[in-house]
Amino acid sequence: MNIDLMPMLPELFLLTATCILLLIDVFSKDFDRLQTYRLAQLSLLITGVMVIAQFPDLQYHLYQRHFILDPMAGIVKVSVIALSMVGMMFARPYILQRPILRGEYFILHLFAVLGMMVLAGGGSLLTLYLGLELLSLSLYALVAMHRHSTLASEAAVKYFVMGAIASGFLLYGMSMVYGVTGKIHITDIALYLETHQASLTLRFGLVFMVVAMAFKFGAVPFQMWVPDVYHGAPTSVTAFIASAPKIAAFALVIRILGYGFEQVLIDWQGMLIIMATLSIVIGNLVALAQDNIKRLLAYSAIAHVGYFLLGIIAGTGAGYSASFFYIITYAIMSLGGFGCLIYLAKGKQEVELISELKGLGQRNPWGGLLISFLFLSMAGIPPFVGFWAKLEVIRAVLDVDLVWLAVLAAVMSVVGLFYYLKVVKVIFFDAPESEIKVKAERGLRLALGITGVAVVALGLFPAQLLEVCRQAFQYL
Amino acid sequence: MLEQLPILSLLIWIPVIGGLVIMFGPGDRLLAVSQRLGLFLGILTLFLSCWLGWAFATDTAQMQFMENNRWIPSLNIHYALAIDGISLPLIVLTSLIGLLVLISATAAIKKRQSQYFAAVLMLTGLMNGVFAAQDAILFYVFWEAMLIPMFLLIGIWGGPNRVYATVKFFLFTFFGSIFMLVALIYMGREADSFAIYDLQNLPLSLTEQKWIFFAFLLAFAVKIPMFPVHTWLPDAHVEAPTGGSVILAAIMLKMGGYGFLRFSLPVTPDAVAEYAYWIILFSLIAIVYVGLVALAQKDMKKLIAYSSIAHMGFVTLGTFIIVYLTASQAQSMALQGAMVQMISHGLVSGALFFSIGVLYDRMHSREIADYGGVVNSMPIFASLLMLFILANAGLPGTSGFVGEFFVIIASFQADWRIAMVAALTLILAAAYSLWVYKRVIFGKTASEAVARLEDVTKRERLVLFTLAILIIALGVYPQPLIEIMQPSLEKIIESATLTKIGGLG
Amino acid sequence: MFMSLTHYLMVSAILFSISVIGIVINRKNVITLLMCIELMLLAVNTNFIAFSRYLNDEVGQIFVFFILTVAAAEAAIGLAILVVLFRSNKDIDVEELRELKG
Amino acid sequence: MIEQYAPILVFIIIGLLFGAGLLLVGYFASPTNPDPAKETAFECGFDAFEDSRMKFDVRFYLVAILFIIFDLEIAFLFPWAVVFDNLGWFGVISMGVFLLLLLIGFAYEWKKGALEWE
Amino acid sequence: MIDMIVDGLIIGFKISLILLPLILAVAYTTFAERKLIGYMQLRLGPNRVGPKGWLQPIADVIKLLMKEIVIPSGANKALFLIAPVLFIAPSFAAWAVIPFNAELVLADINVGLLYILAMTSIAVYGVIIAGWASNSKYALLGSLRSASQIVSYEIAMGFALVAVLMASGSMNLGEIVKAQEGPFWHWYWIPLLPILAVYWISGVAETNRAPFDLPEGESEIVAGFHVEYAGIGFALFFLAEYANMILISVLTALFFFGGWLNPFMGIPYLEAATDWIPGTVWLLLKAAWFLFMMIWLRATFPRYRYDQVMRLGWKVFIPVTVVWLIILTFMIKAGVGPWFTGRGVL
Repeated sequence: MNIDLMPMLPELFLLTATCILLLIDVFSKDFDRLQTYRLAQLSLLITGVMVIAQFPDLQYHLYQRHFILDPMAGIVKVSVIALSMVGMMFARPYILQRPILRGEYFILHLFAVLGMMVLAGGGSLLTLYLGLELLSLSLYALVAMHRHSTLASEAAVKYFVMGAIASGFLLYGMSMVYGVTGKIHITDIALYLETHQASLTLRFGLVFMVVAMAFKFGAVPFQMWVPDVYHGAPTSVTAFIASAPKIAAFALVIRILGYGFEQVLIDWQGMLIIMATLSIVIGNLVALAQDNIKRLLAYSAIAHVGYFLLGIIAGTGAGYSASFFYIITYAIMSLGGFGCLIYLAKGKQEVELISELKGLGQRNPWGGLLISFLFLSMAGIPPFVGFWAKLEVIRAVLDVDLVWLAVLAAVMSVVGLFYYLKVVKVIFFDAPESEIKVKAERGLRLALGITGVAVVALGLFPAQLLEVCRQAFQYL
Repeated sequence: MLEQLPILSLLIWIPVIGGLVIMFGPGDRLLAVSQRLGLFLGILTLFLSCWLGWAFATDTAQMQFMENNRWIPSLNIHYALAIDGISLPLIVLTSLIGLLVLISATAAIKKRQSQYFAAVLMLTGLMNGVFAAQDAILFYVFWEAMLIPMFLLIGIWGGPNRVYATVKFFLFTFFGSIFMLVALIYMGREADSFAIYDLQNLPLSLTEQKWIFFAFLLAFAVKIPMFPVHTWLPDAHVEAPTGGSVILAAIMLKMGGYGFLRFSLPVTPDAVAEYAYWIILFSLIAIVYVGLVALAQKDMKKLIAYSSIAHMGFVTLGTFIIVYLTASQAQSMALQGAMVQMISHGLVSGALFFSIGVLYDRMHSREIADYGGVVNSMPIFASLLMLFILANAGLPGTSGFVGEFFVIIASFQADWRIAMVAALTLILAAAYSLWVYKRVIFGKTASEAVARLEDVTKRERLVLFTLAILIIALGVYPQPLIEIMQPSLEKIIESATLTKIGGLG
Repeated sequence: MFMSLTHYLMVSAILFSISVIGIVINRKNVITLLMCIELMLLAVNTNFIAFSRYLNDEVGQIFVFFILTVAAAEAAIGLAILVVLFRSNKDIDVEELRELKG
Repeated sequence: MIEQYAPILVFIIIGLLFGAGLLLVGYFASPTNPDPAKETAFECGFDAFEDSRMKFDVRFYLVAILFIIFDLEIAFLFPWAVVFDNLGWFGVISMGVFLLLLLIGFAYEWKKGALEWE
Repeated sequence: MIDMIVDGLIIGFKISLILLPLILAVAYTTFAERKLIGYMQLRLGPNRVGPKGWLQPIADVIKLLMKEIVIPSGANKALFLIAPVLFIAPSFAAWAVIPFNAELVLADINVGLLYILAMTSIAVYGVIIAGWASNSKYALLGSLRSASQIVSYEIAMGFALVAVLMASGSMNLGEIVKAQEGPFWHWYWIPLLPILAVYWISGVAETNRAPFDLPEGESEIVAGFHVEYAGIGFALFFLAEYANMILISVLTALFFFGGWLNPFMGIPYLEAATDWIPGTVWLLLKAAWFLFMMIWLRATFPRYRYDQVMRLGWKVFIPVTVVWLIILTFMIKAGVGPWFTGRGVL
């Protein structure tokens, strides 16, 4: 058998590199794991370069169509790798000060990236499932990394149980779909649906899969794990969970709903509308009541998932690209948002309450400014990138004449603005309780700078990214 | 040489980038550098905007100084800037007020002065952007982005209750404008373009127009502010630092009026015709009721704030009364009145807030009751204030008279009752203006502190005299301003009186 | 034989329901949660194999193989997390998971 | 095919019956003289004063975790081994990669001390 | 209906043909063990009941049957009673697929080896349940130790079986034997020698036999998981353990020593001379030898420490088998004779 492995080169490289790194790390005497960290970054960088080097111009179905190489997969991979690199920059100083400093941290990071890459390129239910699990399992382990923290282990259990239930639901749905269509390839399922009426069993399976995806995303009413996990997990892990995997999960949703079940749009649209509405409303309203900044961000994440779903609801290429744009920018913002908390942590003392940010704008003008940028961007204030994301999804909803939903989304964004402003307010207006400047190491400041600048730069010049997102769906 | 320059872009980005440079360049450590740089940039901006006025062709309604670059091709959003006769005066006003605020700030602001400079400069640039934008989304971006420096301005340098005020301000305006965003996106989809020109020519059914009209109304009414949604303004004014109040009153409020002229009238003429009645009603309520409220104020800033709301009522009245006018001359007179009122109010309210700032810097009080007999220690100031107070009351010969007079005349042709109610303002304004003047300036010297007040410094004199000259000039000879606006206003009247529904058939 | 596809599907549906119910009403022990999750995957496997048999298509069985593998990894991680929880919390009762609230 | 399994089913049932039957026989054949002391758990002559289902060493969990993983790898090897000849070198290489990954994990565990009992 | 009953009766008869000798064998294995160890330790062993003690096992059975069944007060009654049944049933049921000669096999299924593995794996549940249900610390600890030991060695055993599968290319036990057709050097014990060692020792460890009997080590935890069992309950565990010993011995003979095959097959004269001996006898002889070895081990070796047991399983056996799997792959691909001739592709 002669198989051309070139299209999978980035994945293969990353796998190999990770395995080698695992061994290097185990045998290394390096106390602060600097070597592992650098090598991990390097492998990600090389993988990223490889992905870019063979960025597909068309859609290729490879390896008996289990693997799809198309622009969307390419973009997902690139952004996931980039976000993970920044995420690791955030993570290193954080774990350095806590008993989480182990080489495994970075290796799990890499495995998660690998999972996301597989997920992005999944062409069949099987590969999608495998990618998802590789990602999820790595994340479970990452959350549990902080072994002496009760909060973290509790969060890990919750995350694990919820994730496992979601996987179970996903699989159950997949089994139904397989049973009815006899196929596991996305393209075959789409073909089947073109020629056949969707049976009840198939719809049943679809419902299960949608529920599973909602679980993974944390859309209301399947959101209960989100605040606890975001709160309990080590902040660096939360930052990671809240960023790159969302993009990968987007790929999952698109592959299944967009590519596979496009014919039965009507069947899943309604579900998504309900979930999006609830997520936006509940996420925003509950976030209002939060004092803990991690929980605030967690609830706002739920709300953002709602916004993100708006684009999917449209069921058009434009809608998907709007969601794509939304999720990529949201991933940047939330990575930065949680990164701020790492930046602000004083030694082992982490920032818990919003009030602890008092007077940051005076103590660290740069830091305060960047953090405000991130929060204002999440609120959707121009000229930050969050504005364009909101604009895009609202446009997508208007495309399918759901004016009420667009208005609701707009109104709730005012609520969102309120709690984001609460944070900005504390940063700039409240008098600092101490004059101690936040001291953060260079990598951390750089990472925060990258996210902050990205938010501004993409806000001023969103055209490129929008165009890229749009082109990702020209094969739909 | 200047012809080749993208002058509007410069007007926006010189102050914005300059502000950033000041904040992160010299900052507070090299305050002198920051001050000089800031003043230089302010002067440069003013110079550019004056040059703009000089080069402006007054005989056409065409958009001038056009800049049009593709910004976001996939959404068909352009970086399109241009000005007409409506934008130009507002831009000049913005640049001028921005500079004056900078000048006064060099003495008045004690903490984090360089950041204050940065915020004011950025605000100036972004406000210029609002008036110059020819793409709806670009307009919206400036419109919203402007809130951030203002938010900081009130929140950092404001009074004791500043946080409440600034958050209220931000949320109110954001809440209003988010509906505008939805409306803009909706229209942008229909028109497949976000160019304001295309939106103005977009045929819309009456239902669509109604919804869009309300969306716009919410945004602009909050900003201008109209009667039921005005409550943020007194709070914001009271808590804002002098410069913040000045900018807020002099320019930000004008954005609402500008929005009505630029969007509401041309885009949704039929809805305007449908609902103008209500707007006029609320304008009159604002004029009378808010005027009465102003009478009851004990705080000088609050008084001026309420008087601003009342004065802006004239702008909305003038804008929407045209629906009930048939003669084109009356129509254009109404709009002229509204526009002149905007400019004039910009100058007058700016001057008044500066004056209050002068007092506040010395006494750290805005309570009317704390003052009295200021004339004894500050004669120059007292006489300048006299002028501003009279302008606020609409004394002929000052700019305040022209606009109100035009609007009253025009509305008289629509319905004499409207005119009568509107004219009440002359009495009310005279009452609260002169009364406050009397209480503050004349009478017994209230306290030792008042007796020891020093008269205006050179810097303050510069600011106040500039404004005084402009107020008188505009009052005596408003013709050049009207000439600049006239073609553009006529175009607006034309599009506002043409129904769009027919376009659908 | 006398067993049709429906019978298998019923069995798997029942297994699935049991596992979901078990997860929902379980208030005792995290281990029970783990077992319920495994049960859930077994229900899925039953489904896949029944369909695979019925469709005469081996893909379903291959899928099951992968699910088994992943389930094993999942169980391993679940146990590991449990151990961590056990160490830090000295208890694995579900009801004791109260630290995170809100 | 399926008929071949019938004896197995019967055998399993007989096996179960055999065990249960012997228990039953023992139950009837033996005397019953319950006594509190007799019924206490075997514990060095002390009274058992607490539930003996105590928390046990975490290493047992570790063994369980390792077992799950490895047992499954073996499950992969079984079918492969049977059709090993038909797969040719492709099969060998695939399984080689698979085993290699497994061995990396194994080496990791070894080095991490997961295989140590002490 | 009648057919089914008839079929069932026939199957039941066949099963009893396997089961009764098995029980007898178990009984006399215990006897043989005590005798042999007695001799090795220069004692006589049991010699009172019946001629030379030959009725000793019968007496034991009767004694155990008559003894009181004590259920500890804190025990979970149902589980406590289910555990021994769950332990013994699979150790019997596994015999369903054992071929006693080329034709004599109850269920000739093509995945016999998997079935054997499945059955032997179930036994661990019996152990765990017994330990848990007893509500005794010794029992619990013993069951845990036993379970983790069984489980650990199952890995090594599984790997070893993979080697057998690779060599034979079938999971049917009969086929595996047939693949070894030929004189004794054709059997797999030569190419799979390390595997044989691993398998055999793992088998000993899986049955908790000495020197791996520390889950039941009297000196530490009295009798391990079945410490609370008395009378017939204990007898069932005991029975099952010996049945498992015999099973392992038979399996070793099947996998590595040509099962029922005549060792002298194909050798002139010797084959003719031994031709009259039935295959079953050969199998039993081979199995008996391994059984003897197990007893011998117990008499000879001291008990391992627990960490040593675990280390042996994980750190010695697994690497050895994996390495040998690789070597075996190349041996097969190279068609190394006489075992793999005709399969070479190099």
